[in-house]
Amino acid sequence: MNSGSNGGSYLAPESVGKIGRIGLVAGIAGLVLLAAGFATNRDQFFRSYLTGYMWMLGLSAGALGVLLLHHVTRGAWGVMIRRILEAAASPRTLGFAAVAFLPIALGTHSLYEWTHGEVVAADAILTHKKPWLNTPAFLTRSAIYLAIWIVFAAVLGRLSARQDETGDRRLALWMQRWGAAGLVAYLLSMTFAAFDWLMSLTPHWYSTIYGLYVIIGQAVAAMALVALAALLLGEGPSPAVPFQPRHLHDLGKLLFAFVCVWAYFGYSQFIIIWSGNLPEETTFYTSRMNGAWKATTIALVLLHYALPFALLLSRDRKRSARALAPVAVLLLFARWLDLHWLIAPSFSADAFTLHWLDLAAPLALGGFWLFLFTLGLKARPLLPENEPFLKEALAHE
Amino acid sequence: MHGPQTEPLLHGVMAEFRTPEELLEAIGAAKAAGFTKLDAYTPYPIEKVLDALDLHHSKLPLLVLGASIVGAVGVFGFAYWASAIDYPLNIGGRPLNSWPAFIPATFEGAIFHGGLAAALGMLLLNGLPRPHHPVFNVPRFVDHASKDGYFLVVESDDPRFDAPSVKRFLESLAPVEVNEVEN
Amino acid sequence: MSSTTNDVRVTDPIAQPPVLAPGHTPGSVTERISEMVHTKLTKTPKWWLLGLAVGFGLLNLFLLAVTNLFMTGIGIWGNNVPVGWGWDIVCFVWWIGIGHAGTLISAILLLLRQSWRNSINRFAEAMTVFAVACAGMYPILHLGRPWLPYWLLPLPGTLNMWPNFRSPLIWDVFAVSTYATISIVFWFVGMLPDLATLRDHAKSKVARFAYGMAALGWRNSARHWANYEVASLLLAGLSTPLVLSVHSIVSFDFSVGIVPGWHTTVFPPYFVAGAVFAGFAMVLTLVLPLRPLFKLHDFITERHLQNMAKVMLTTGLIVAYGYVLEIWAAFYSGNEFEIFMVLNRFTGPYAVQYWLLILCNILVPQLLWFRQVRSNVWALWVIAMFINVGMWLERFVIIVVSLSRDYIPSNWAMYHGTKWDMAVFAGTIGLFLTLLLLFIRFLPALNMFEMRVLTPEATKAHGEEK
Amino acid sequence: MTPLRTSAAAWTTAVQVAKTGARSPLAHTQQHFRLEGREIVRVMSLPEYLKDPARAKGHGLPPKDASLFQPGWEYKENAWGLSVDLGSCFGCNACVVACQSENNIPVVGKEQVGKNREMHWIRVDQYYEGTDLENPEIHHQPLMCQHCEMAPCEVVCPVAATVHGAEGLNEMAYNRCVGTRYCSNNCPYHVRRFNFLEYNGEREQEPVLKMLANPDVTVRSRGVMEKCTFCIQRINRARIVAEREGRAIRDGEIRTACQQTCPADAIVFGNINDPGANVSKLRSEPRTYWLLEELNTRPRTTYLAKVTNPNPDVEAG
Repeated sequence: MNSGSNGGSYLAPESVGKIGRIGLVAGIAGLVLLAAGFATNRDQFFRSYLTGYMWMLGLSAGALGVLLLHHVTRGAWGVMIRRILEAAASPRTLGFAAVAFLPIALGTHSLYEWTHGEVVAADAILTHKKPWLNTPAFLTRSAIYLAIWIVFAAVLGRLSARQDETGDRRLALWMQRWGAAGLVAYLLSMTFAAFDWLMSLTPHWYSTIYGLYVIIGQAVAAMALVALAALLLGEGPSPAVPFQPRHLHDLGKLLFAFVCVWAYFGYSQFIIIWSGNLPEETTFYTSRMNGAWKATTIALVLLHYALPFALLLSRDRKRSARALAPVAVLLLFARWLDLHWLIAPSFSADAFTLHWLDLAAPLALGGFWLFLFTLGLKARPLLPENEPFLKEALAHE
Repeated sequence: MHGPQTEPLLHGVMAEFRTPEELLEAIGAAKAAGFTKLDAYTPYPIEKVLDALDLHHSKLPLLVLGASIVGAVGVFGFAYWASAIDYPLNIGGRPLNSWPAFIPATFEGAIFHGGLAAALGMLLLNGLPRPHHPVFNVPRFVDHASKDGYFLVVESDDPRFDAPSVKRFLESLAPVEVNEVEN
Repeated sequence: MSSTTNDVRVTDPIAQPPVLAPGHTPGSVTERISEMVHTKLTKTPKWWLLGLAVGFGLLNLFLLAVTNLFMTGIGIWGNNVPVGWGWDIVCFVWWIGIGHAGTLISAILLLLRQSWRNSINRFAEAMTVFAVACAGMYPILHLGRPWLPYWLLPLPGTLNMWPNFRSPLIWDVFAVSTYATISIVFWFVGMLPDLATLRDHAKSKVARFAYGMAALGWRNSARHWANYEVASLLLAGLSTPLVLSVHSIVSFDFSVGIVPGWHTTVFPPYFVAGAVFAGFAMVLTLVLPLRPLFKLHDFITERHLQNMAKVMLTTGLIVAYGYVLEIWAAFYSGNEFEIFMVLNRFTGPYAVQYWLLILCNILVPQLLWFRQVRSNVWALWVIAMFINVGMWLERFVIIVVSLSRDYIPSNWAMYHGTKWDMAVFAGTIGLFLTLLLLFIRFLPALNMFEMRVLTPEATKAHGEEK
Repeated sequence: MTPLRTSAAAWTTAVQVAKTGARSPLAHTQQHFRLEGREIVRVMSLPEYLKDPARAKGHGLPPKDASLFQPGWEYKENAWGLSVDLGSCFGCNACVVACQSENNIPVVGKEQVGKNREMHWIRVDQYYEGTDLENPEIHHQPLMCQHCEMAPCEVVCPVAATVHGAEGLNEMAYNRCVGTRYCSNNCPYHVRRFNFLEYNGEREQEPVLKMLANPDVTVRSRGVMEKCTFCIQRINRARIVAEREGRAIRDGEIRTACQQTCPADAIVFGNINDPGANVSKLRSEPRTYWLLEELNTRPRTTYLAKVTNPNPDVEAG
């Protein structure tokens, strides 16, 4: 796999470049498919694209959230994976996400019912929501969200780079401060992004935990990604990053915790709406619980919670990158399923839908994203050598 | 193994050390000398001592998992039976099998049983409660075992146990004190 | 942000105060802490006796109030028909929330391997147990027929009926009783080695016997420790979801109902955060005075205070997130009842309580962003008191203000707690204080064996940096 | 039609009012009289009604599939319902008194009323509307347990003391109630009443007073919840008679106490499964609406919106 020892310089192995090239090819192939889809079935294109976009964004945004959390808590667990997170949540990847948002911005009329003037005019509730749900405000807010993430990714990346150069110990403190501010900004912006981009697909329906549900899903995506990256970078006789079982155990525990919290948020929303049984809210679950999407719901619970939960209970599985990898792949698929479950029934409540574009979109966006991610991995040493806690993190048994 | 029907006169021979490092060295030496029935006494858990004595195979996690599953299945089963079979009632138009509402109690049932199993299982596996034990017959043990003393005991059911030679062996390790632990 | 002058003075900007003052050995830690218990009865400190007198006095007020309650009926309280729950449930939630910090410190921080928990976990766990005891009485006391609480348990009885598993109050029964049980178990298991220490160093026969029985024969054997460590981790692993579930289920008591102001999906995480927020405020409220009284500065260092302040700030921000979402969602929803609920909080007859709550829970805690504030014990104590009040007000606003003006305007009515409401609340404070004082006098209030782990001698042996 | 004397000139003699300095709290069962723009009482003018008779219906009941419980419960034989005509009710409160006597409802006195603990199972809400403070428009609305098919009160009771009967009544088992009061909190209509104290103590001790009580109705003790039962004792009596005679219960055979007393015949009770029943006919009137229909509680009690046709001369006067 990785040819040539890194000799403690923690440089990316060649396999990273290979993976990046695979991503690029996949991205181009996906793009061709997307173009074909755009030409033939425009409405479906936008729906599938939104799902793929949110899936891809989750990798970056989730990584940003976990990175911010690491800086705030200064936990040793985060030092080992900081560069992976920085590569996933870089101005490069998030900038790509900003560019990739353009089709959604152009497709609002196809995606969002509240952009239809005549529908809004005939509906008292939508008229009431007009000050919030209108195209200029939507686009402005979207730009702000993306800008916030890019700014924090850039600042943390810069601080991290400066730490590599100067070794100034005060930088750790600044990273903590930016981390605290960033965590607040990320939680708020992502909450409202989730409301705007996803929840407003069914503009009458609302749920206050929705933002947190989307956010924890992104955290799951990010940790699954990290687990796969740990396999890529930590394997072989002279691994690029010396991941010890103990480190992987921490990552596995974090992934396990996020999966549980995802289920907790999902169940909380469900039981409150189920018990209240208010028609204003039940619309979200009628098709998902009793109707055409019931099987999808069951599959989601199994694949996003029950199965990973059972698998991650094992201590041995958490301590090996090889054993973690299948769970991570499963969860990355479950992430897509979760988003499909959130988005697709808004357009087709009465029938289950799965279009080939639903797979082309994540292929295209994920492919390009992967390429950019590997560029990030190659850009700098894979461990922050001047991080004051690095020794502690490495020593960590 | 030991033949006699009556309890042996000695529980073992105990040596006290000043630091964890000395204790670790002593454990290493005792193992090298072929002793297998060893126990150490430390005022706080020391990972390396547990490693040296090979004590990392607790059955507790399995016990707790089992108890949690029993608790969850038990509570859900009961809620279902009580609500849908034994006394079916139309409550607010909700279905008899209101499974979403049974989940919180089910979850608590799992935690309740698992938690009790963890605590009781720990006591059971440790042979507690047992208010008295031969090691307490050593005065310095009582004074220091729960403060700052690190003790090693070669127990009398060790096949190579022979009080005088064990004593001599332990004394060679530069302990604070060596004592025979009477039963 | 802290000023640059501060940074200049500190040689290493990222250095943190130690979790244990330098110079301690396992022996010195043990002696210093067991001395708190092994002091002769006649040498009990005066402040302790005074505190116990106050606590015990209030406890008697509690008995008086409860006697009247049982004899006369809950009509002696202020509850009425739109506002079926008043001080009773406000105080229930307040107390149970306070308990959460203990479990958080002992369980979650154990899982996260945060060594700063070692000196405060025992105290916080005890606080949990006593707070849950206070909380646990309210659901019984608030019943119209408080002699029948066992009907909420799934017991076979002459009525041949079972509880309604669809009711969040039944979930509550399961959650609170599990929480009480597991908290006591966790607390006791955590104390076992320290009880053995007290047994070994007891100066009187009575004490040796009592601690000996309580210690169940613990003898610090490596075989014990092996199972013990596994059990601790398992209990922590179970307590973490437990503590989340308990306050989530308490939040379900409201959120599965359909009262505007109760029914919102963000309640579970927001209640959990509020509980931790309140719990840490209470830990600080108690620890800050105890630290000088028992001269515990070596064990409860500035690091602990800093960290607790940071946890309060974080959880306080999550609570603020909940407030923001509630308000935003009301306007976003276009639901007239939700919008009115928010406006009523802002400008209705209970607006004073609402704005006080914002002051106590949101505005004042923002001071914790400043390092100078976090390291000032007086400021910390005052902020903690604000939060204690604020979290009480939060539950008052959620419960009473929502109920007093909901769907049908003809129902709207005001609610006023009576002197008996206050007497019961004061009484539970008395119970809490009494139990707490007895605890710090007769049981190991600081975790001796885990403090030994923090000494240089132990960290050297441990190989693994904590 | 001649102009009536309006409340602008209600008195013919001048009266003088002077402050005495003394204070006395007023006990009132209702404290808020504005509708706050809510569609609790629905009123329309005659022209509005003629233009769109179903105007007051609003959205009507939410569709059955809005509920997450599928399939729902069915009530195959009798399904009791009540219709209240707001156009007829003029707020005389006779129903309140009738209900009080029929159902052994305690009279709690001024102090308890002052604490919002009156026990009436039915109450007549009053709302004032309009900008003319001197002469507002007044609406009356009798409110009692709505016997919701998907009752929010039942779900939250921990001991299943309030459940649904086979004929769709929301039933209260006093014996089982432990008094958490959650049902009252979660009832959007707040029509449940709680015995905060032993309100019937006096009645229980005095043999003469004991005889005051209706022997068909349980006297409730301290600490339990109670509410309108649709006069279940009368339903049961009719059922026994009908069973003895081997026939179905006839429409009009059961009259609730409030219905029996109402001088304006504003209240009608009956079997809504019987299309010929009076109550069914009223329910199919376009004026019919459900109170807080959007909560999907599916009440068995329905209201007929009020249609006004004021004499323009009176308006001007």
